Amino acid sequence: MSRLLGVYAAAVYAFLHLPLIILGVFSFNASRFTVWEGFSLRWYRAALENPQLLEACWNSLLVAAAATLLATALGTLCAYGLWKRRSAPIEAGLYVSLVTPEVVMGISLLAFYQWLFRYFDVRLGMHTVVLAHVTFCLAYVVLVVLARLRTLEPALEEAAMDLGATEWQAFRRVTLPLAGPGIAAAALLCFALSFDDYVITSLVAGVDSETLPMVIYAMARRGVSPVVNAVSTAIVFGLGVFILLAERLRRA
Amino acid sequence: MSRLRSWFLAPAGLWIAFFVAAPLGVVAAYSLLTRGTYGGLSEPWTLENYLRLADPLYLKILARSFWIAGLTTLLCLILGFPLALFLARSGERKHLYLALVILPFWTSYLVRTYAWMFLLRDTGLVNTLLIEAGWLERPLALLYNDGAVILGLVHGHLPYMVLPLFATLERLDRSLVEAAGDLGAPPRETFFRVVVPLARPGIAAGSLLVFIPCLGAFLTPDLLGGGKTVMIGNLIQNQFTAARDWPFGAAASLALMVLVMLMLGLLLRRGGERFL
Amino acid sequence: MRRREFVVALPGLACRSGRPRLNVFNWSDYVAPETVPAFEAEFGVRVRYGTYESGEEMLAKVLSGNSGWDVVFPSNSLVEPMREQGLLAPLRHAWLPNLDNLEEGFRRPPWDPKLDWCVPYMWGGTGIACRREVTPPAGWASLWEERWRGRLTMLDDPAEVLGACLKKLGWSVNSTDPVELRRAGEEARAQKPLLRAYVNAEVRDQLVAGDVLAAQLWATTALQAMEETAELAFVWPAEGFPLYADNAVILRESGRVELAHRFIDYLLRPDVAVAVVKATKTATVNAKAKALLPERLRLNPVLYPPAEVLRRGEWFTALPAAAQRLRDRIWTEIRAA
Amino acid sequence: MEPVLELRQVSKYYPGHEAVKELSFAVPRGALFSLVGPSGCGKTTTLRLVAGFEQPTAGDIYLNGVRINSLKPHQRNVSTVFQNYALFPHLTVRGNIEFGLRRRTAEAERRLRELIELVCLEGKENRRIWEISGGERQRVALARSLAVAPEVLLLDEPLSALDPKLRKQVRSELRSLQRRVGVTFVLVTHDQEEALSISDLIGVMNEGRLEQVGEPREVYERPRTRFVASFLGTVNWINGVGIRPEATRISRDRPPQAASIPATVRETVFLGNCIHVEAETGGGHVVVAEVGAQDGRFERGDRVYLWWEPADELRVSE
Repeated sequence: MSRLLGVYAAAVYAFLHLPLIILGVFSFNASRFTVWEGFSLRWYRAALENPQLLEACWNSLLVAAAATLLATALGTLCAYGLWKRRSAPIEAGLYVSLVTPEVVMGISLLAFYQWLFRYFDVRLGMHTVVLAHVTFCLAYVVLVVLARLRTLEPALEEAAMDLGATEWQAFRRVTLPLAGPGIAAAALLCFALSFDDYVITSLVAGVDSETLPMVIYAMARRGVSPVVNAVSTAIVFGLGVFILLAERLRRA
Repeated sequence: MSRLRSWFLAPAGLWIAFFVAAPLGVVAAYSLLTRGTYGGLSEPWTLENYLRLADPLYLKILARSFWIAGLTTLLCLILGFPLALFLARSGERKHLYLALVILPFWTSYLVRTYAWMFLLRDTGLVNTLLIEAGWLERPLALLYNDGAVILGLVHGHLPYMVLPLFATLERLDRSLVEAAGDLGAPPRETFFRVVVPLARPGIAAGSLLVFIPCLGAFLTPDLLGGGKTVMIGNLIQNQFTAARDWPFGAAASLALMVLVMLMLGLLLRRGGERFL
Repeated sequence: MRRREFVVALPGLACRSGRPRLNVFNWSDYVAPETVPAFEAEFGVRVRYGTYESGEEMLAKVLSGNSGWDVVFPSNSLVEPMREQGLLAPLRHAWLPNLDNLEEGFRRPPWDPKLDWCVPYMWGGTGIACRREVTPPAGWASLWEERWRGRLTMLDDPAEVLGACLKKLGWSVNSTDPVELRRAGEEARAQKPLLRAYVNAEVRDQLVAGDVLAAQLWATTALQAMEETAELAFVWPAEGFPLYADNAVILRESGRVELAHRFIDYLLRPDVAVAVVKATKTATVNAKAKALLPERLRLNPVLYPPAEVLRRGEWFTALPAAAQRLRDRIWTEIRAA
Repeated sequence: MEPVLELRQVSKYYPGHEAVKELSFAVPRGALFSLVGPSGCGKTTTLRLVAGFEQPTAGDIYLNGVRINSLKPHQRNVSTVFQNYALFPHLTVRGNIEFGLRRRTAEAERRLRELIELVCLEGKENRRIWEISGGERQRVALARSLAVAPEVLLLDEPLSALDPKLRKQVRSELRSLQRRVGVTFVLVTHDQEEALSISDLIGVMNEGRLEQVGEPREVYERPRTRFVASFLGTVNWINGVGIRPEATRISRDRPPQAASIPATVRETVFLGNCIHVEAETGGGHVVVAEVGAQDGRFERGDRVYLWWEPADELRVSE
């Protein structure tokens, strides 16, 4: 039974990973076709020489960093509030944002921005993308942090207040450090979600805010190109290193 | 009693009001307007956009989306359940194995979709290998069909299924399984009569997390389906671009939202696991 | 403290300023690599150059009147709708001395006869690209033949697909007649089982690789594929075919109208236009530039179809609301079939 | 002497549930006061009211004669040892103990050393909470609470998290610690033996009400209510009077000097230092008598006589 389970799990892992591994391997192929013609870095060079790609990569990093920061902060506070006592309207709002299909969320935000633009002199751009990303990340942060808070003993905060800490000090000195792993996990999740998003971003992006997924999408639309393989592999690798580093830092 | 709590909830509450509720309100308003001559919005206010949704054509697309999303969910469950069970029982190396499930989730969804395009096209790796092995003479049409769409969706959403399942199964007391075995239940029976019923909250949560995004998916059917498949997501997106019919797109969006919320409500009422 | 500074600095980073700048939103692959940098160097400005894959995607963005873009490139059929919605700024011909370089026909195009709102940039038509190893199709009607099963693609665009069907039936690509549109829809549905997919530029590689035998395709994309392999041919369908032109327009929201004019005028320079044609393999509207093109391009029947072929072409126009809605519904029906 | 802690007519109502009803008692300075009662009797709520985690619906709480109803937990000079200790898992032993010592002064450092010594945790200051034993955790919790020099230390079931063998030992340590530091302890427990053995004063609670307050001996021997009598130990109720098993005499022969009741032995339970004999009277009552392990053997079915000294009768109000 457990033997069989292991084999099955291995097969599912293969299904999950093989496509990406193959993609990675072929990014080092000298040929642009699926025939192996030897090791080459030409597609990486091509990617590095593409200023649009580099700019988009930078934009993506900026957006993801800003969205992660904001969403994690807001979401953590919100999770704390909900942990203390439930709040039906806020939970309903979070559920709505959690189950809104991406297209619908993107379009509703675009429509909202356009409505707002009639009254304020604002333009689509980096900030509209960041705001949108925070919006779809928020519910996930609350979800993850709240799950972590639920594993904590409620008496810990009482103990802190009992020992002379104010409510804020109890949060700052006890709950926040204890929720740390959950917050870190939520931040990583935010970063990944934001860095990955195409559908919503493409709808609310404006001048100066072309992100990496948008460029990859445009490239994929123009056909399978080894440059995309190279960029994708670099992203996978880069994010992998990022996660490892984050994990290290957390452990240390 | 807690003033801090109110301060903490306020920013997120305002954010939700501003960026979730208000946009949906704008969409709701749009859905009641009329399309202008060349697109755009104009008066009069009307319910016509909602009436148009009752068209058998759109119901058919809805049914099709349900079918594809449902099949994807089922496949994710079939692939994901044993994996989650394996994870829950893998003891020491649990974290490593878990990381291996999450890792592809960290890579761009677009990249994963693209990887399938790379593998499945006529001159892709699968066909190339099969031909070189002499099993095929002409490449199989693997790309641009419902199968490819479902494959892409399953690959993209599997972690959403595995994680909640794992969370439930991990909590599931091992001794219960042993007790069932002790009472003379064969492994198969233990699985279906003890493990599966106890894992129901996880199954419900995972299914929801897979089903809802799949229902509204539009990238995957677009890229892997070759435009031959329309799901609700494509229909909605099309209204805002090619068709330039924002009011109708808005009505379709809201209808989809209501449907999804109803499903969620039903699930929560039936005692599914709360996410929050 | 440092953390706080970082947060404050973030939005600032998004708008690093200095030199005046212009925001240009164009189709992907629609300028030469040096076009924009050369303009920046010559005028001492910065250009933010973004690209889009479909005209409707661009329109959805600029509809707000606050998109931030200055110059965009709508197809001829979108110029009228955009003007109608008040999105366009009127052009000042005084700032466009190079307008005289335009070919005769593009100085009075049907979609904007006095060039009050737009300057044509590039043009092209839709035909059939096919592999040389098969008997080339004579026209659209050949694309309903069984021999293509699974190795034929049509464009992922309602106007193009229904346009081809309408032409096959002998009607105008811009038909607004519900009966004609419905008949065209039936044709398209009859053809769907033969199709591999509805795709746009993606098909290029598949044509080159031989996965696809024939494809409804824009001449410019076909020519790009033909540059890569000699195994491809391009057919201008016998029944007639649609023509389109992409036009530079200045958005009303633009606060840099003069610089925008300078940019459009710059694109009208013969040397700039020649470089663009060489890089993109798209037909220019610029008569002086055309004269400067190497023979290989100037006499290429895919890029510049001969006059007797061109006569079969028909410009896309904007459809009235009812027809547009019907066309969209038929397109949805086709895809859902 | 003025009591350090006093509750006057304190009530706490939750929607649909009255947790504490008109509770009044006073705790003298330096005493070890135990609140004892079955689970759900409101004793933990009482503790939380004193600590400030809950607000009373009615009534007043005085600390050193000052009404503290409206003070927040961190403003009250009382400190709690929680049932599961609620030690901060992200801090070390030292970090936990010095949590309440606001400033890191030399004075604070000295106090910290003192406390660590007091609870015998020298050498374990830098251990993590999960690296120490249950008994040590309890001592950390005590030291942490004592660090803020509270007027009253509140202990919520301080021994329930320990395994039974350890409990007796820790219980006497707790008592001696209390004597040494001289801080007033208010302890909540459901274990009457624990309460009887270490307290100066015991308050017995039932269904939100305080049934009786007094010294351990007094409440055990002169319970005011039937509930108090039963809760603090086994009672044989015979014809309306209560007799503790240890006061119940049993013999094979009819005792000459007193009135006695004939009965039949139903079961004998060997408890090591004594034997419990369960005998059924003619009226169908089961009476338990405690006899020494050496005092004659009784077998099932033996016909016996039960009797007691009138002075041992418990007189309850109802």
